[in-house]
Amino acid sequence: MSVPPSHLFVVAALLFSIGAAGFFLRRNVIVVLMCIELMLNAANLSFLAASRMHTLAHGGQPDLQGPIFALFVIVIAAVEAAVGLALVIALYRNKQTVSLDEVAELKD
Amino acid sequence: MDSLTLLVFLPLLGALVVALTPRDAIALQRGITFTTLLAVCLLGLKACVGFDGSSAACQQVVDIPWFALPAGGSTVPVHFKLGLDGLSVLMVGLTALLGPIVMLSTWGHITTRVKEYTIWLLVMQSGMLGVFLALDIVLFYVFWELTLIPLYFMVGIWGGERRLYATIKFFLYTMAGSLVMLVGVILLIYLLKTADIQALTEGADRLGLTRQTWLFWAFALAFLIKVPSLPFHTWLPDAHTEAPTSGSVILAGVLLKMGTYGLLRFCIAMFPAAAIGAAPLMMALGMLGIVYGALLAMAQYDLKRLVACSSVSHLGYVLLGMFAFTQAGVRGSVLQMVNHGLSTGLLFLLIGMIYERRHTRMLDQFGGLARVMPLFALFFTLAVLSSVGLPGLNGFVGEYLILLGSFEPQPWITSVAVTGVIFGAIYLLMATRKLLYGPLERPENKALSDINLREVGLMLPIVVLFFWIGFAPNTFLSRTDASIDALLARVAKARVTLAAELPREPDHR
Amino acid sequence: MPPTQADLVWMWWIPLLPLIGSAVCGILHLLTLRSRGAWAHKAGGHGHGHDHGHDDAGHADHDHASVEAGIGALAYPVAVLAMAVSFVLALAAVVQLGSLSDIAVSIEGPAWQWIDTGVFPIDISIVIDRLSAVMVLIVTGVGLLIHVYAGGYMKGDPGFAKFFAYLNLFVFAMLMLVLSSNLVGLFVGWEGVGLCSYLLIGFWYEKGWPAEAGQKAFVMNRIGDACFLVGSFLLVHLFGTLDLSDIAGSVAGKLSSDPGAQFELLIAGLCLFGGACGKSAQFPLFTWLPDAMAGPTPVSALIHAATMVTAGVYLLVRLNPLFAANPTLMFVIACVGALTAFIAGTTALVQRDIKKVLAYSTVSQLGYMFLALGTGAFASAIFHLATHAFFKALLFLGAGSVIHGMHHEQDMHKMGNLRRYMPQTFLTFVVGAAALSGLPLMSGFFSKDEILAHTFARGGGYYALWLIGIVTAALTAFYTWRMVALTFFGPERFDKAKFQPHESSSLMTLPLLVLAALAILGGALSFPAVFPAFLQPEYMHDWLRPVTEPGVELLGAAHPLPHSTEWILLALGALVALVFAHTAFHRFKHGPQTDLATFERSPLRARFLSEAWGIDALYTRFVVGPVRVLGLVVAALIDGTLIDGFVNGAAQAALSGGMRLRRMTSGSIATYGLWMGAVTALIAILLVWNR
Amino acid sequence: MNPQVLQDFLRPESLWALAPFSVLCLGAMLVLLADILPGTGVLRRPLFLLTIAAAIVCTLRGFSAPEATYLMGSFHHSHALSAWTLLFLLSGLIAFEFGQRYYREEAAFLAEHDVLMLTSIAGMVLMAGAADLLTFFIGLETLSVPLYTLAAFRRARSDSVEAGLKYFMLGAFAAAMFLYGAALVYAATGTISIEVMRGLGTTLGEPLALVGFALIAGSLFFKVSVFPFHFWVPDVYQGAPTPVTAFMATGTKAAGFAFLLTLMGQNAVNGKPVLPESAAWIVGWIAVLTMAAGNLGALVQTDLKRMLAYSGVAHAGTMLLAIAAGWHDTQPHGAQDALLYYMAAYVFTAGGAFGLLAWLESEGGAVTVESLKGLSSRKPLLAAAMAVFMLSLGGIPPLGGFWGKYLVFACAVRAEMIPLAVIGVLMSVIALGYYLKVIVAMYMQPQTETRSFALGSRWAAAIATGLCALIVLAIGLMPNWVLERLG
Repeated sequence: MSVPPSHLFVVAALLFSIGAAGFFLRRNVIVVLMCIELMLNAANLSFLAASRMHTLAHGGQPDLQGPIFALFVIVIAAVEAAVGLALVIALYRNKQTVSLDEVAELKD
Repeated sequence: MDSLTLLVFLPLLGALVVALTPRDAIALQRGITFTTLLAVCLLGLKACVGFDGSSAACQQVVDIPWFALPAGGSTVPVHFKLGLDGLSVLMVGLTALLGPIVMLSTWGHITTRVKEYTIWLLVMQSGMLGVFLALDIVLFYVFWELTLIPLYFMVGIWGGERRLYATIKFFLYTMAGSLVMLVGVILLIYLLKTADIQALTEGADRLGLTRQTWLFWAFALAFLIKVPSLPFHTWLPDAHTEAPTSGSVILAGVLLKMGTYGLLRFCIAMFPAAAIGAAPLMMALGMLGIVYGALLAMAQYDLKRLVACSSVSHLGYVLLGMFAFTQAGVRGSVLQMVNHGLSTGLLFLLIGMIYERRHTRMLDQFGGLARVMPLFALFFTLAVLSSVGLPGLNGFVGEYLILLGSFEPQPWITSVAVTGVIFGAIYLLMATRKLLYGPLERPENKALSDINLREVGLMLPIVVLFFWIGFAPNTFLSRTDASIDALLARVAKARVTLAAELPREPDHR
Repeated sequence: MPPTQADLVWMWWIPLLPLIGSAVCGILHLLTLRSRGAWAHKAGGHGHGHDHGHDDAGHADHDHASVEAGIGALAYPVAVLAMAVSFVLALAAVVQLGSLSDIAVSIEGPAWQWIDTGVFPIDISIVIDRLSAVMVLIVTGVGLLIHVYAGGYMKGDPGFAKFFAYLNLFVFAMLMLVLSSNLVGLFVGWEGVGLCSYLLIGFWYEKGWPAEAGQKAFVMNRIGDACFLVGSFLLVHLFGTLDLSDIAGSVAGKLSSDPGAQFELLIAGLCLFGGACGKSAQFPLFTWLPDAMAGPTPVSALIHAATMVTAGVYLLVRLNPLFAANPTLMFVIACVGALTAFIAGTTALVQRDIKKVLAYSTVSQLGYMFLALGTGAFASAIFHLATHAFFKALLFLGAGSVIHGMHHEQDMHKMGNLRRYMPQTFLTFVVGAAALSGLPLMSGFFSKDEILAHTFARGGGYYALWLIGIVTAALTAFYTWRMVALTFFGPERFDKAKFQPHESSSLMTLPLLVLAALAILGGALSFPAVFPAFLQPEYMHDWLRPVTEPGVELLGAAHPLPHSTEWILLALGALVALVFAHTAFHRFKHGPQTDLATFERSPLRARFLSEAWGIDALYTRFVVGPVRVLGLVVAALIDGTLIDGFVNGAAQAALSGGMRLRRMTSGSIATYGLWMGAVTALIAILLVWNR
Repeated sequence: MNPQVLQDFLRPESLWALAPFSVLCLGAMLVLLADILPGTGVLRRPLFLLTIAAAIVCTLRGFSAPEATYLMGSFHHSHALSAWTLLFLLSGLIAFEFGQRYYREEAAFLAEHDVLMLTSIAGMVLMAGAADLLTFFIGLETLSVPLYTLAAFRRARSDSVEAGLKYFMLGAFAAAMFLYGAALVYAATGTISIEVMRGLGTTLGEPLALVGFALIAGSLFFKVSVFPFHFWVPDVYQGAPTPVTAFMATGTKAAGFAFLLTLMGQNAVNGKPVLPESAAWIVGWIAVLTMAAGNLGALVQTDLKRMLAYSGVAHAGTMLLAIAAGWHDTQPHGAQDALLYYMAAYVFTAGGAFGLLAWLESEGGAVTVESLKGLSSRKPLLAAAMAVFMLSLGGIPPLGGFWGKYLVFACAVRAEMIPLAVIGVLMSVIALGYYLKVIVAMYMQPQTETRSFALGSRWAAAIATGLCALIVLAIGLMPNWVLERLG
């Protein structure tokens, strides 16, 4: 017995929304970074779900586009995390804070 | 290299040479510029004299492929194509003639950053000549906009105290019009798959009336702003008042004519059907301009602003006659373009001279100058008389032809327009009186010195033309009539087709 | 057989000689400028203080720049010579015309192709028919005399050469006006004389008010000219030509061919009449003429009495069928004429300035001419035009001589008893006065009587006009002799210590004598019909018949008066003139007390009269003021506030829009992200919505 | 399947097609190496230039290569791609040249700077050539990640860091949106290859796909900075080191549009866009709004960098108009040609302009309208160049910018989007308002403030400025030089 793809999509959608909501609402850079990760994983999940769906549709002949995409996403998510954290450190060096409220000096 | 191409590029060449001179070699820069413009002037006049007025065809055509523009499936070749015809010949002559005159006048009032100024002057010259000579609509547009920049700098750098406001206003005002025209140009090229003005003129009546009307107004807007006609005229008094003398002369002498010329060359020649529909409105605009401009002028205390407002009035005549679609009317307005260029140009030159001596243009500062500056008085009176349209001078011929020509189609509008004859006399004579007559009271006026030989020399050609056009206008009219007949023939043809219920939609695409 | 155009080329010299003369004088003037600049500096200090720049200048540098003065003086012979020759040529032309068998014919010089309108060519051509013959002779003849006179009058004026340049130019323009065969050519002259009048009125511009008077004259003329233009366009529209004789010839045909043209003809007529009113100073456009007296007196004599102001009369006669076609229009013209005559007459009664009297009398006499035109007595109008040219020129020149002798004193109250000092002037002036006031057997007597007779003959509403006419005759006699009395009789009211009035030089008196002769004999041009045949009564009528015929036919000739009536009218005219002349003379020969009395008794009425019924004031209040205000309103409100307000408002709107946008750029990442998310969602919704 | 991939990859034409990308990656490694190995630091600049040069050579050769898809249909080589690549390289080159002697305290890390730049260019190439969503995503990240770092390159300065962080945060968010969108599209269509999708037809109309595309579009709009995805632009441009700004303003935008073209920029003649027609007007209106937002925003700026940033937004709007026209354009590659020309002009104009700012900043402090006053008398040539850039940005003939504008509006006109075109041109009147403000300051107003340093002489910058100005003028006078190399 297996979970039908549609459920996975719903979960993914939820994940994405939660991530987005976090991105809009949270002030701590680290937390926001994690929210972004959430969104990326939502994408991954739906990739895999979709791939599963298509696999079933094609009678078990595996559709690998989704998984491959997901793999790449995982890698790049790592890269982004690295760069992001580096930036956070730079920020902290300059301002001794990691709150996004402090990152609003450039504006009209 | 054939003359027309030379005509357009010689000034640019001169500008390049001037650019290479050291900053403070003022005499050299002036010398180069003057000689260049003089050469251009001679070339231009030669071209006009060589022009055969008996044929409506474009003459001395230069045609060099330039590049190709995509236009829906195919590409449209854009050419560097120049040529003279009856509509442009007088304008080219005028532009060429004014060049050296303007340059000579700068001796008096351009003393700082001469190098830049002369460069702009030269660029301006080739831009204006290009506008009148261009036979390719894209080329026309390029030149059209090219003329904006020099004046923008002239006013902005060497202008009066409100120069920045004036120059930006001028630039944006005219730009707004030009850009709408650009859309028109694009559409036209796309619809007719050609950029050659003659071909467009031939092909444009294949467009439906609705399309023609849209295009007509897209172009007309740009030109009406340039003319400037009511209610798009407010940039002109500011620009004129702030511009340095030579800038004003170019502006009044040539730039404004680009508008009226455009109306003839594009709005009427290409979209006759639409033009017929718009004619009453346009003539009404002209009439309004005549009266309105005059009233405006009456309320001015600054001599230069007064003359600027009078331009609105005078160009109202041109608009009026142009859309009368009668022989007399159109001829008159073509001639009136030249007349206005000469008389208003001369007025601005004179105002500049007095301003250089007295550093004010306020009428109440003057009075009785005729006593200390008799020669100045003579020229000023001549200029005034020419622009109030006194028989025997150029102004009359143009105005009379226009009124005569536009009375037939629009008696009422014309009858109102005739009052311009009265108003013109009122404000110009008022200015003359306040400037030249009355007791000579102010000591600083008593000390004024009469105009010198250079100044007389640079004004003389204009005065000669006053009388020439006044007494033998046919010399000039005869060069234009063939083309005008062709133009009117197109209008008449359009009338017929309109009467025979033109198809509402274009027959292609 | 009539001569061809080719062998009439010489006719061109009639107008061209004055033109050339003018050019030469102009150049001479330019040559004198060099020293004049210096003179200006020298005199500039004190010059403008004086009332009259010119003789002050005469003293100012007698020593200085005599060379230039010499050069300037050359202008006089040049100008006079030009006039003389063109007068002779004019005579020759008229003789040739007279010699032609067919009375209808005119002689025409070759035309100058001027403007090619594309529809029809506009030529400048000169044609002499019987009407223009009269005019040409008056213009060149009287003009010549006045030129001669001016030489004395303008002596020593710094603008001596310039003056003659203008004067010659005027003659040229006037000749173009009367010689042209088409409306445009006529208009060229029409405007040309206007210009010269403007320049000459403002000749002593440093005084200020002459310049203003000149401007006023030009503008008021321009009002007329605008009407003229519209009228001429209507004629083109109606007849497709501008040729005067063609138009005059085809009116009748037009009327019969389409009666619908009646209205357009009326309008055209009205417009042209309006033009004439401007030029000939008719009500309500006459106020410029009195002011025009600011010009040198010879100018007043030539332009504002003898020639230019009669251009309107000439025009109406020229196109007489056009006006005759519509009786109402004719009556309007007559009324305007009578009214003008009356108003001006009353005004002349109370003037103190001798030139003002003459000015208003001129207006009044012009009124008579228009009255004549209105009654269809075109020939009478021309007749009066001629005689008036003689005696009014004479009077003006006489007045000029007086003013000259009085060192530029124009107020009659400050004169008196001058007959002792300037006898010749006195004599000639009296002759002129007699002619003007229409004392029996003087030229004015006949011409005025003829007009009144014709008016009477018309009957109906014209009786009233006749009455006004006869009353005006009385006024005329009165103010004329008042003027004579105040000037030449009574106690001397000037300070002999300051100056001795002196007779003018023969240069000035000679023309006076000639004109006096003309003023006496002028009547011979057209004696009343009741005179014996050997006197060739109504000669002018016969002479002009080819021109006036069509008009008279259209209007229908008035049934001729019975001789008895005619005699009675003559007698009445004579009586009125004599009576009022006598009264006036006796009331004023002891000085201006009566005047002063009148002024004290009813200052209001006096002012009302002296200011020409306050019409000028009305203009200022109801025309000049409003126009000026309108200009200000347009400039300030419409242009400044409305249009520019919109333009600048657009710029402002853009800026404030930008400002509003600034606030959106808050710098907060979350907000930016929210925008992105929200709009992406919106796009998604829209896409799904529209699928 | 590996050998097959390898064979496919090793085919000469495939190698040539991918050459620019590979060269760039190789170059990046070499620069890195030169930095590590002792004593080879001096090779940094030559190596960079060499790499660019080599890449350019390969690209030029690529022009003649046939249009084909490589790497199992994930990389599409075309004439246009070479053109785009050329633009990326030039934009990078310009930024690099203006970067010379720009960084004072970061001098030690210039090698990283160069490496990052090369990698980023490589990313752009990948983006432009991407034939499926995955390749594009990899390209996108290869482009973005280095840029985040570059933006924050002056790490001692808080504004630089803030710029980097802002860009990164929003970039990551956009990336997430893209991914999720891609996932949905993949779910709906069962493929990630654009070519295949285009073939599908009706299934593209499914809500799921549409939502996916909307998300993808959103992320792209972010990259090309379109209203209201543009708010980051002024902030980041202002904070980032100016040469990097120049690079972002030109290169990144170009890359974004390159993929937008692959996604939507096709037209009636060669393959409909993947989005339904209803998108046309949505995109069109977004374009117009963008012009409005950009121009109005720029109008009220005094800091030139911000002003140019906003003007960049406005230009993005103009270019988006060409994309919007894609659905009904009757000209094969109409939008593509227009955008390529537009970008060609824009790379030199904006690149030059930002570069000049980078140079002028060395006078000390940010460049404002105030600080430019009297420049024409201080540095006539500099002022002239700046004037040329401004007028070209304003689209005044005969400068490059004009033809770009012409071609774009021509697309709109052909697609019967005339109202949008008219609004667009009127917008550029507003634009002239602030471009003229700069010229007014330089030429028509006297100097009011004196900066702390005199303007340092920089040959690299001077030459770059001169060349940019000349090219702007040249392609304005001879548009065919570019036009003929497009279609």
